[in-house]
Amino acid sequence: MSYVIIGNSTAAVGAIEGIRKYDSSTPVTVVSDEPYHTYSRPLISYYLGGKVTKENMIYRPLDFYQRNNIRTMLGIKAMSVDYSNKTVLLENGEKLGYSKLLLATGGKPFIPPMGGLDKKNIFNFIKMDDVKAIEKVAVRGSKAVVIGASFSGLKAVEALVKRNVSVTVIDIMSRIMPRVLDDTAAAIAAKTLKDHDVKVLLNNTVETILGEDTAAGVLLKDGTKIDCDFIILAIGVRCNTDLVKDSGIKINRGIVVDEKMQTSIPDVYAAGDVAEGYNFIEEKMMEIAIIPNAYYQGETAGANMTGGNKTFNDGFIMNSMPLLDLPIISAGISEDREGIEVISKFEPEKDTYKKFYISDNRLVGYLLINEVDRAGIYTDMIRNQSDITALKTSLGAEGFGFINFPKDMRKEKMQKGGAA
Amino acid sequence: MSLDYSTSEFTINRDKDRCIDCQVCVRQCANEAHYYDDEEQKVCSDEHKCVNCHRCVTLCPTRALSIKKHELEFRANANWTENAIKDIYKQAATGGILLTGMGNDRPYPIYWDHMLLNASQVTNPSIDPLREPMELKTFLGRKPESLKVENGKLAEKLPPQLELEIPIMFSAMSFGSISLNACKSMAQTAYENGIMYNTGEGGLHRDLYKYGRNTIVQVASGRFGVHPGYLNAGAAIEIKIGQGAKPGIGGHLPGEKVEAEVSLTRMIPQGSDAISPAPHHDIYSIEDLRQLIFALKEATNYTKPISVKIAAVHNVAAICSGIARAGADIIAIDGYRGGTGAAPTRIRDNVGIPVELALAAVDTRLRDEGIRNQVSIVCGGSVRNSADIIKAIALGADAVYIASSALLTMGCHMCQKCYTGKCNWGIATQDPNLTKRLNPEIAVKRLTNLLHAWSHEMKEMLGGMGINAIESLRGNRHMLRGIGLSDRDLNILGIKAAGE
Amino acid sequence: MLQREGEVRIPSGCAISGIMNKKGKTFSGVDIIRSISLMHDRSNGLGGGFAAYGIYPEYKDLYAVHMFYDDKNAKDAAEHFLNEHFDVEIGGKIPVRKVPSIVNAPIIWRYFLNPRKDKIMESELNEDEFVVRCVMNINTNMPGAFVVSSGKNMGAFKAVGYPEDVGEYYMLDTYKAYIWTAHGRFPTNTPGWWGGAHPFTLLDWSVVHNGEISSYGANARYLEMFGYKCTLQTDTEAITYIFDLLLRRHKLPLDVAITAVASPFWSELERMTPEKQELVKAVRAVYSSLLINGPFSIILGSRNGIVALNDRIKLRSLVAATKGDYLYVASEESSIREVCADPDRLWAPRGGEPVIGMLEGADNI
Amino acid sequence: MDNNKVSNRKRIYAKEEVCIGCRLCEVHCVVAHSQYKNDIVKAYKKSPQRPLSRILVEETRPVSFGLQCRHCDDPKCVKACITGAMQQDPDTGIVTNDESRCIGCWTCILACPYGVIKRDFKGRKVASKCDFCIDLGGSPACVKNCPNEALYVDEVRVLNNEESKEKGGTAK
Repeated sequence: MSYVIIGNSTAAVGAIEGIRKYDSSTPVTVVSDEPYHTYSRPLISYYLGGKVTKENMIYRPLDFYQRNNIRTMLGIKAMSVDYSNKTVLLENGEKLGYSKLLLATGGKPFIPPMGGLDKKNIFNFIKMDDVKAIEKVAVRGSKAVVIGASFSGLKAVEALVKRNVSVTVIDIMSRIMPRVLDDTAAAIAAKTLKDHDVKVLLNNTVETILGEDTAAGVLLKDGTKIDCDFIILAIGVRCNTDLVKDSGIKINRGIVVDEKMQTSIPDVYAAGDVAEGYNFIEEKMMEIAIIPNAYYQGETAGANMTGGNKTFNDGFIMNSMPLLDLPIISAGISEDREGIEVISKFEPEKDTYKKFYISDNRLVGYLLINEVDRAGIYTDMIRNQSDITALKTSLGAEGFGFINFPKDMRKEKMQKGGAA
Repeated sequence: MSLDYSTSEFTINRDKDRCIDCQVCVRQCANEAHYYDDEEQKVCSDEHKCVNCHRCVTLCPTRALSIKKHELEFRANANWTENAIKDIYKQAATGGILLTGMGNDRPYPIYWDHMLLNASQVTNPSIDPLREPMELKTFLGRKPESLKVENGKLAEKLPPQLELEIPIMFSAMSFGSISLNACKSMAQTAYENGIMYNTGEGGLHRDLYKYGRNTIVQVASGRFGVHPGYLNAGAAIEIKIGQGAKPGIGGHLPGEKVEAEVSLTRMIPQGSDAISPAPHHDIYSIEDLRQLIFALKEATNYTKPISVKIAAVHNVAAICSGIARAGADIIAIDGYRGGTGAAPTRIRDNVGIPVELALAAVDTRLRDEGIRNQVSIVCGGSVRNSADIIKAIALGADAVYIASSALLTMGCHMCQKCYTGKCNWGIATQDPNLTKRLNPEIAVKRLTNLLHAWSHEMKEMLGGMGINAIESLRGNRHMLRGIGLSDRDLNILGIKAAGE
Repeated sequence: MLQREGEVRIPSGCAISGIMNKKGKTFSGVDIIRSISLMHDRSNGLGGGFAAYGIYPEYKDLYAVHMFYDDKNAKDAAEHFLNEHFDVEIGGKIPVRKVPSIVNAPIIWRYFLNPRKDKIMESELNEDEFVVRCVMNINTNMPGAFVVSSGKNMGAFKAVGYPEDVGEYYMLDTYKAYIWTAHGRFPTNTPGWWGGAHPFTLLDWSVVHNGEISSYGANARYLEMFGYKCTLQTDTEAITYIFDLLLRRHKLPLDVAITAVASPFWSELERMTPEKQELVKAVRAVYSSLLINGPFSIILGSRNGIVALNDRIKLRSLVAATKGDYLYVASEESSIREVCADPDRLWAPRGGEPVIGMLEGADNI
Repeated sequence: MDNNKVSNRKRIYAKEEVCIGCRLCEVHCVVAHSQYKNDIVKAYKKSPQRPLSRILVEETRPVSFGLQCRHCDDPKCVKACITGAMQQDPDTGIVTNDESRCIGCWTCILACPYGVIKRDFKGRKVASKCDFCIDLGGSPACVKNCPNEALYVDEVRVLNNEESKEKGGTAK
C-alpha cells in the first residue's frame, strides 16, 4: 500500500490531512515540480506587496511533512502516469508505484494569442517563481502593464502599487472583475484604483507587445501605445491537465470527478484547480478555482483514498478580495439572471454596496463592499439553502445577525454550535 | 408648566478615576438615571431619577459608583421633617394619594428585638444539632381533640394537613405584582425544599401547575384567576381577607402590568386595571365567611385545608376565634410591617398592629377557648431572620410566612418603588427587558441557601434550649423573656421580663 | 423570701426507684427505702417521697385522699369542702415517727371517701373526673390545703428531707404494697415545701421523675386547654396530667401514649409499615404539644403496674432488672443490686423505649 | 476506541432568556486580552491600543445574547484560510488565529457561519476572534463574569474517526 500525491498546494495539503485523519501508517509521497515547502499561492501578491515575508509564505508549519510522516519529492516533475501498472514516471526516470493516486496539479495560466510574447520581462502571476522574477524588475518608479483586471490581475496591481510601481491595467471587458462585480460595484472598485493612480483601460486588448528582446510597451487594439518596463499576464487560469492529457482519463475543462473525487480511472483521484467540481448552485460540474474548494476536495479525496466514504458536492464560488484596503466579499451567483430576485443597498457616501440574489426564498448569492462584517452568515445561508422568507426584509440591515432570525431557527443554530 | 418643588433624593457619586465608560450602568437603569453623552464621550447621570436600587452599583465592573442620601437640608425641625414637607410638595403637585411599596418603614418598636431566648445550663443539657437529630417538620391543618386508635390502627383519618419540612412558607405574592420568573423561583424552591409558596391573587400560570403540591392558591376579593382547576391544583386554599400593609384596602394592579400572560392567568382583558375590592362582596359577616370556607371545601371535596389570611388589627384575637369557629383550618395573621407591591403610604404607615402582639393575643385567646388545636396559626409581616421565626413559634405560631426576605434573597434592595413597575432587579415588573434579569436558576439556589442557613440557625437555637423537635417550642413562652417592655406588653405577650 | 412551687417554676434533678411484684404480692417498704437511700447524693434533702399501691386493701373501693394542711383554718375549709362533695367514711392523722431531720411538718391527714351521688348527678361527670375536678379545686382555690394523693388503695408519702428519712418518718416499713416507687429530690431553688416534694399523683396515677423538661411550657399550655391546672408548675405534675389525658381520658393504648411523649424520629419512619407510619404521623401531628422534650427518666405508677421511660435521646440514666416476679427500675444499677444482688436480667433501656411492668391480668396500665 | 466518547472539546453557549444585555462579557473579554488581565481600570485606561472584544452581543430589545466563536468541529475558517494562520488544536478543538501570519484577507469572515470573526484595524489589520481564554486557564472571562449566568461552557460530544468516516462527515 502506498499513496502518491502529485502537487503540493492546498488540495495536496487537504489530502494529506484527510488521509492522516484515518490512516497514520501507509506511506504517502508528495511529488511537485516546485522545490518549495508547501506555500500558499494566493500569498504571492502579498509577498510581492511586502506584507508577508518569504518565511510566512508557508501554508503549513515546517514540520508538517515530518509530523504527518510524508515522503516528499520536491522540484521533480512528474512526466506521465501508467494506470495499468499503477506507476508514475518522474523526470529523473524513476518509476513511482502507487496503490492510490491523487492528481492535484492545480492550474496554469491562460495566454491569448498576441504578438511579441517571446520577449523578456513578461510574467505570469501564479507561482512563487513568477513573483521572484517580478520583484527583480518591479522597482520604485518603474512602469508596469497588467493585462487582465480580474481577481489575480488586480492582486498583482495591488502589489505593484505597494511597491510604488506605476501601473496600467487593461481588460477586454467593460468593467473590472466582470465575473464578480456589477457596474455599480465595479465603479466603487475603479474609484479605489484611481485614488492610487492606477490607470484602468477597459474594452480594450493588447495587439502586440513592443520592444526589442525585452518588453518595452504594448500596442492596443484601438491603436494606443503604452510604454512599460515589464508586463504581467493575468488573463486567467486553466486546469493544468498536461500530465494526463490523452491518457484516456476523462477530461472536460478539468479532470472529471465524482462527489468522492474519483476520476474515470480506478484508484485515481483528482482535487483542486485541476479538477472540476459540482457547483450546487449552478447545478453543474465546473472548475471552482478557490482555496476552500481545493482544500475540501483534497480532504475528501484523501479520506476516500484510505477507503472512506466522504463526499463533497456543495462547492460554490466564494471570494474575499480586499482591493487596496477596499473589502470585497462575494459568494454564489454574482450576476443578474432571469427569475432571480435581487435586493441591493447602495450608499454612495459610504461607498458601501450590498447585493443579494434570491431564488425561491433561498439565498443563492451575495456581494458586499466595504461593510463585509458577518458575511459568513450569508455564505452559510447559501450553503444550507435554508428558507429565508422570514429574513428577506432584514438582509443587509445595519447590525444584521442571528437576532434577526426567528427564535427557534436561532436557538437551533446556536445550540448546534459549530458542529458541522 | 409651573415650578416643580421636588428635589433629588439621592446623589450618585461616580469615581472618574475608576469609571471606564463601559455604560453597563446606562444599560441597567430602567429609570434612566445614567446616560452616555456622545458629545462629551462619557457616562453622566441625572440623579433626580435615581431611586437608589443599587443595580448600577452592584453591576459596575470597577466599583466606581456609590449612592448617598442627597445632602440638601431643610432647616432642622423635629415636627416638620423632610418627609413630612416633601409629601406635602408631592401632593400639592399631583393632588393624588401617596403610593409606596414594601413594608411599613416607620420607627415603631420591633417586638422581636425586645424578646430574648433561653438556653440550657447545668440543670439540663443543650443538644448539639451536629450530633443529634433536630426536627423541624410541621403539620398545618385542623387537629382533632383526640385520636381514635383500634387494634393498633388509626380508626379515623386526620383532616387534610400540609406537611412542611421547615415551618417557613413564601407568602402571597401575585403573578402580576411580581414577575413570572420570581413566582417560578419560589415555586421550585418550595418544591425542592418541601415547603409551600402562595399564588397571591394572581391566579396560577400554566407553567406552575406542576408545583401544585407545594402551592397555596389564594382566593381574594377580586377572584382573579379562580376556577375549579385552579382550586384543585394547590395543596391548600387561602381566603385573603386582608393584608398587613394595607388593612381594609383592596388591591390595584395598574393596566400597564397586565400584559398577555398576566391577563391570561388572571382571566381579565389585557391592559385593564385589576382592582380587588376592599371587602369580599360576598363576605360582610363571619357567617358569610363560613359559607365561603365550606363552598371551597365542597369544591375540593374536603381534600384541602382552608386558610384564612387577615391583617393584624385591633381586636384580632376575637376575629381569629370567629374564623376558627367558622371552620378555617389555618389562620394567617399578617402584621403591619408586611410588604406590598403597592399601597397608599398613609395606610401602610398608620393602620394595623405588630404581628408579635397579634400572634400572642390570638394564641392565648384560642387556648383560653380550648380551640387552639382546631387551627394552625401562621404569622407573617416582617419575619427578618431565623431568630424572629423561633420567637414567633415560641409565642404560639405553627409556621411563618416570609415575603420581603424572599424578595431580598432574589435581589430586592428595598427601594420601595415596586408600584412603578420598573423594578431594576426583575422582580416587581412585567417589562420583558427587566424580568429576564431574574434568572430562576440563580434565584432558586439563593432561596435554598437562605432556607438552609435559617434551618441550621433554628436548630442551633433549639438545641441550645434543650429541644430537639420544633413542636416542643410551639407556644412554649417560658423560652422567652422580655427586655425593655412595659408590664402591659409583657402581659400581652404572655412572657416574663428578663431576670424573672 | 423564696417563692415556693406554684408561685414559680422550679426545675430539679433527682433520683428515682421503683419495685413491683407482677403477681400482686405485697411486700414492705424496706427494700424501696434501701434502694433509694443508696442514691443519697442524687438528692439534697429538699424533698423525698414514695408512692405505694395495695396498701389499703380494707378500703380498696374508696378514694384514699392524703392531705397537707398549713394550719387549722385551711383544714376546716378543706374538710368543709370534702364533706360537701363526698361521703367521708373515715378520716384521721397519718401516723409518723419522730425523725430529727424532718421538721416544719404540716398537718398530715388522710380520708377514705366516696363522691356523693347527688353531686355526681348534678356535675354530669363520671366518678374519676368528679374527683379530679375536686382535687384541682382544692389545690387551686384553697390556700394552705394540698391534695397529696387521691387514688384508690394507694397513697403518696412525701416530705422535705432525704428520702430515707421520709420513709422512716412515715413508717413505710409497716406498710405492704405490690408497687413501690420512690423519689429523692435535688431542686435548684425551692425553700422546701412539702407539697412540692414528689411523687406527684392524680387519682391512682403517680409519677416520680428525674430531669428537667424543656417542653414544659408547650406541654402545660396544651394541658390547660383540657381543664388541667398546672398549679405546681413542676414537670412531674405536667407529666402526670399528660398520661391522665392520654390514657384515662382519650383511652389511648399505652404504646400510642408512649409514641406521643417519646416519639420516634421522623428518620425512623421509613422503617415502619405504612399503617404504622400513618399512625405515628397522626400521633405526632395531633399530640405534638405533648411530646416531652429534654432530659427525663420517669416511673409512672398505676394500680395496674408501672411504666419506666426515658426521653428519646436518653439524656437521663435509667436501669431495669427482673428477678422472678419482681421488676426493678432505678436511676442507678447499684440501687437495684442493693436490694436484688443477682437479677435474672439487667439492662439499660434505650431512649424512648419503655419498661412496662403490667400486673398479671391487667390489659392496659 | 470508545465509539461515542465525550470529547474534551468545550463550547460556550448563551441563554438568551436570561441575558440582560449589560455587555459585561465584552468588558471582561477586553480585559482578558489586554496586558492588564487583573486590572479592569488599567486595561481600559492604560492600554495603548485596547483590544477588541472577541465576544459580540446581539441585541434588539428585549432579546439579547452574547455570541463568540463556536470552535466548530469542521472549522470553515481554518479550511478557507489562505495563509494557514487560522488553526484548530486537534485535542481541544479550539480555533485560534496566529495574528503574526494573518494578512487580513477576510476569507475567514467570508467563511465563518456565525459571523463571529472581527476585523481588527489596529496595527497591521488582522482577524480577531475568541481564543477561549486559553492563556487565562479556567473558564473564559465572559463566562466567568456574566452576572446572570447567561453564558455557560459545555462539553461537546464528537464522534470518533471510525464512525465519522462511515457517516462520511460531508463538508456541509
